Amino acid sequence: MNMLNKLHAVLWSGLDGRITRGTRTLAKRVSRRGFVSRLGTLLVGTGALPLLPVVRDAAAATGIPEMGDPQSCDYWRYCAFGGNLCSCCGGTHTSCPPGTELSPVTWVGTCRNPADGKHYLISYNDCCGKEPCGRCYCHRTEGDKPIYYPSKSNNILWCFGTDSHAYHCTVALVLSETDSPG
Amino acid sequence: MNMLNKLHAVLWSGLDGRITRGTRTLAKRVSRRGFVSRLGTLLVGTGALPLLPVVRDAAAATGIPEMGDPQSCDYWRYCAFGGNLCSCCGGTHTSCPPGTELSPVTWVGTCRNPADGKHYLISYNDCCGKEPCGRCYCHRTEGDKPIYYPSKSNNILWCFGTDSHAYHCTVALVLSETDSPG
Amino acid sequence: MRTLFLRFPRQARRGLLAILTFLLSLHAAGSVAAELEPELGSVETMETPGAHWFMTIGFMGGGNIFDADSGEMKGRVRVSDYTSAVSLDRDRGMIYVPATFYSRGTYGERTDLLVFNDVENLDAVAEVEVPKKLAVVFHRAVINPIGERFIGLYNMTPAMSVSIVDVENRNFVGEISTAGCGFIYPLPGRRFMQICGDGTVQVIDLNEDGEESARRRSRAFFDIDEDPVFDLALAKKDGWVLVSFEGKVFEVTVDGRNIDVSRPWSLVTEEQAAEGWRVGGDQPFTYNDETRQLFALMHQGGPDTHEDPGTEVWAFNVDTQRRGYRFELEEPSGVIEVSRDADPLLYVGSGFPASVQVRRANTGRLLHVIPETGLTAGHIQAF
Amino acid sequence: MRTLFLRFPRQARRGLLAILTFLLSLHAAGSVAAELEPELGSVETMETPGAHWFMTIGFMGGGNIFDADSGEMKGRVRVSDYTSAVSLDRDRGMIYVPATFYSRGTYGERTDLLVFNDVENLDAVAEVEVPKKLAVVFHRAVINPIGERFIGLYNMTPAMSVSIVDVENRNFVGEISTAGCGFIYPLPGRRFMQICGDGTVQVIDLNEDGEESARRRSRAFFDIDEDPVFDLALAKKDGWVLVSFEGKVFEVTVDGRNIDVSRPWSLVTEEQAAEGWRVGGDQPFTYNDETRQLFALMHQGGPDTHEDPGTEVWAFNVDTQRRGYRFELEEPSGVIEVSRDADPLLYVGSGFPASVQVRRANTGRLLHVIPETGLTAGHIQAF
Repeated sequence: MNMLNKLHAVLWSGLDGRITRGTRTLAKRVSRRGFVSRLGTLLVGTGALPLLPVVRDAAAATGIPEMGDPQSCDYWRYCAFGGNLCSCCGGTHTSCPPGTELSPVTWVGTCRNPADGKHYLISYNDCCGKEPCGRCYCHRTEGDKPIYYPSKSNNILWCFGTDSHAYHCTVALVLSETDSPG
Repeated sequence: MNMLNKLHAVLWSGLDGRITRGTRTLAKRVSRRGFVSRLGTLLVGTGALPLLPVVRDAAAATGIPEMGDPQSCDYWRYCAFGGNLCSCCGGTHTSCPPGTELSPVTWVGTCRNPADGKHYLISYNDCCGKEPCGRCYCHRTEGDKPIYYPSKSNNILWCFGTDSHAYHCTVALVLSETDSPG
Repeated sequence: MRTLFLRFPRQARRGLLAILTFLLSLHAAGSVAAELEPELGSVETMETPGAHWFMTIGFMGGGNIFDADSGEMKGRVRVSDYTSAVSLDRDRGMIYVPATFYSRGTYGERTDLLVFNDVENLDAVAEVEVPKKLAVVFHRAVINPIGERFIGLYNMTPAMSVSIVDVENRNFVGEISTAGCGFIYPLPGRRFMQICGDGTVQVIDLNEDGEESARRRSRAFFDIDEDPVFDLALAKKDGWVLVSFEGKVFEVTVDGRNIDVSRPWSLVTEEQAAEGWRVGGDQPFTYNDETRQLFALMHQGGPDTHEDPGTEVWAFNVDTQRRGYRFELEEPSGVIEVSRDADPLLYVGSGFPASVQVRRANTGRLLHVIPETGLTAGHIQAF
Repeated sequence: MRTLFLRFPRQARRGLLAILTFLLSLHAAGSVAAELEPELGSVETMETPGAHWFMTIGFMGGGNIFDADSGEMKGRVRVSDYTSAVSLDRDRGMIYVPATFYSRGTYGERTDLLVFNDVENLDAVAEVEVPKKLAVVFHRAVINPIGERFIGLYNMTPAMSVSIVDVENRNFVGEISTAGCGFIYPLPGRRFMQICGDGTVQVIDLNEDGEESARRRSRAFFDIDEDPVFDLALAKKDGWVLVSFEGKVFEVTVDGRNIDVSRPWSLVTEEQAAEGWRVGGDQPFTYNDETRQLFALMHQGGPDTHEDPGTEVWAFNVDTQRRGYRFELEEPSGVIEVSRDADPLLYVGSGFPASVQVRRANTGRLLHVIPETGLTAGHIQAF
């Protein structure tokens, strides 16, 4: 059990048994190389787990088949995610929380949808202009590249082209189907 | 064992045995009613404990007899202290760290000096103009009064009369001998 | 190097698709079967906060708004490093935020403001500059409405005063010196109460222009050295409930020009007091005037432990002046708050990172725990 | 109410005593036997950082400066929320800090600056405004000196460029577009290296006015998709050492117009690679050019785990290309740094709140642990 898992266990032990699922994502360090966390997103890993046993409706505007919980870091679209899940911050997996601004410039990942076995190109758009939401921190590095190759790097605050580059949270939009993991 | 003690134990267990002394001060909550902590001083309680077994020289300019470690929250002058000990932040118990400004307006406490058994009036001057130092958080409430009685309240950021009221840390100056605990 | 930036003008779907086509043509990672309409992001709006909504404010997470029924976060209102409370105006659809900014973060030029955030978009729509005197005390009662049109802001330099802002005309009205008395506890009409270091409370009336029109003091009913009242007062319809360090409960009722202070009763029996039981915490007690229930965080400790967190929650009825339930907390908590409606929820904050227990106030039963409400518990402000 | 504020003009001892007398006459809590000279507070100055000093920067604690020999904090240099590294200029006694501020904290008007802090007083003495393009990547190489007089600042909008500031004349010189290549890795003379997404490095020369005078690329020596080099490069006298995700070590040597890239060697044997051992972390490796030792945080994991923290520290000699010691960490760490002198100390950061282990670099022996270096480990910048 690593340090963050221990921390988590101590902090929430006994309070609510349901809060223990998802702890494995805690092993993911606080990152964007620490920058998002630096600005306050260190409420590590497992995120604001659902309080109620409802399956959230993640039906995409695109009409592609969906399964999974957009408030969980395990959700398939988040395979190259880095930051706070907007779905825990007053937004959804495709919409920014009130009063923030959707960044028009993004990094991308290629994720496999378990519902149809196909791969999709995912755009990770930061929602900008407020301090970090601080909930449901999620950091996955599938296909992540170094910073000098920005389009595939989630270690950058992608608040470009917005009024403020303060980072709040991130959404995951399906752009297109793609044949292979890129 | 309360939560913060547990946290401390988990975080530092095994790293360095010497770091365990002083943990009882952890029971003191992160405060100035949370404000100092809000601004970043939540590196709870026990503080940056001395790394070396030296007895620090706390000889006062006043020439009064002294004993104790000014980097420890237990040090006698800190009986009504609230904030970060400047002695852990690049200053001493009587001097501000470089680049900060000594607040000319303070709250006071009356503390008993164990070296001579006498009581002294202590002025707690905040050092201002930088973000909280974040080390050696110390909160003691002996004689502490509510905020509407400011001169005896350590729940106020006492950065008045300084260029900036950003809180960095606090020193403890002996003002005078006094006959009884006030 | 293959650049792969997506640049799409906001809400300009056509632009996006054009760029997307370009992008996909560049995307060397595999051929693309692009039949799909690409998803466009959007930005949510927020409904008017319900009776079971609250905001957490503290170290990090400052301004996060939650619906205690669903457990979901609804949004975040921007606060400054020095903001310790906000004021919700349901009628105007505004959240007023007192804020202090420096041009260089912690230094440089200081600006003190009341920022108007519209509830729907949780965005700043106006700001009124106020004297650079906003108090830096972490306390709920640094901001409150006074009457229908004014907001009071508590100043401390360390001289104590109150700035008045007209939220209808969006301008600064003036400053009222309140030497020796602190905070803004609103009363019916254009009137507010303050607690004073000499053991009294003070009531100040504003005229319709927001200027002071009357001021008077109660009798002295506590001694600052012997047993001061906490600086946290609890709202009732025609006054405020005060609690002393030793657990004495005073009801202050303001009726016309009369300030009545009730004979105190005690939260602790003599036996409990002998066992060391006392109130304590950062936000140590709370009150619902609909059900006349008072909830206190209790711990066992000596004098000067008025900020120690509670190990138990005790629930009282202020009419019968008797305790209902008590329960033990898994972890000590310094923060308790209750919703203001007739079917109240009780919020207990603790932890690092912090979470908030949502309980049925009538019974104390735990309904659920909202995780990640902030890094430290900070304060909970019921809406 | 008895007011008891101490107001003393800075360093004006007489004023203090006058007020103090007044104060003591008011102090009702007991009669006073005041023979004592009251203590006056003061403000420290800081010496020039030694070879064993470092700064932590991360979430909170940003800019805290420590002496690893004594374990004491020496002071704090002010940084902005978006600062990720600073540049120490021992000759001029300055610490240069790239900083971005908004007039309203997280919104409002943006200002990007290079702030000059004098080492002695750790206070801002000058600032140079630069284009509002400072990169928001948490990385050491966003700022570095170029030659004796210039500071390079890495921009990303997301277009990549470098702003040049003249620290002698304290003015902004200009901006150099560096499309496809990132960071500022200084080389002897007025010259710096960048790492490029096409698998090359780029070297740019400045003339004596700080303008670009030459630019050239190395051969392509890595593949961004197959096995990219980390964006963290390690300084050697005439070039930089690069490490790939799979642990290949390249030495880049720049000699006149020639950019030589060595044949790579590997941090892991085939057997270790088969066991899944690989480099990872936020600041995953470090290098001391005096002793030619490279230290890496190693963990067992699959592809794409290049940011996972290390469970062990491995120490290598880059001349023999062989490993010296290895040791296991109590808690995984993502941050390692070594001092730059001939008798180096090794710093390993971890924990929440964070602490830094100080170890003898030659042996790995733990000397002591510096607690409370920040809330999260963040980065460690050796001075």
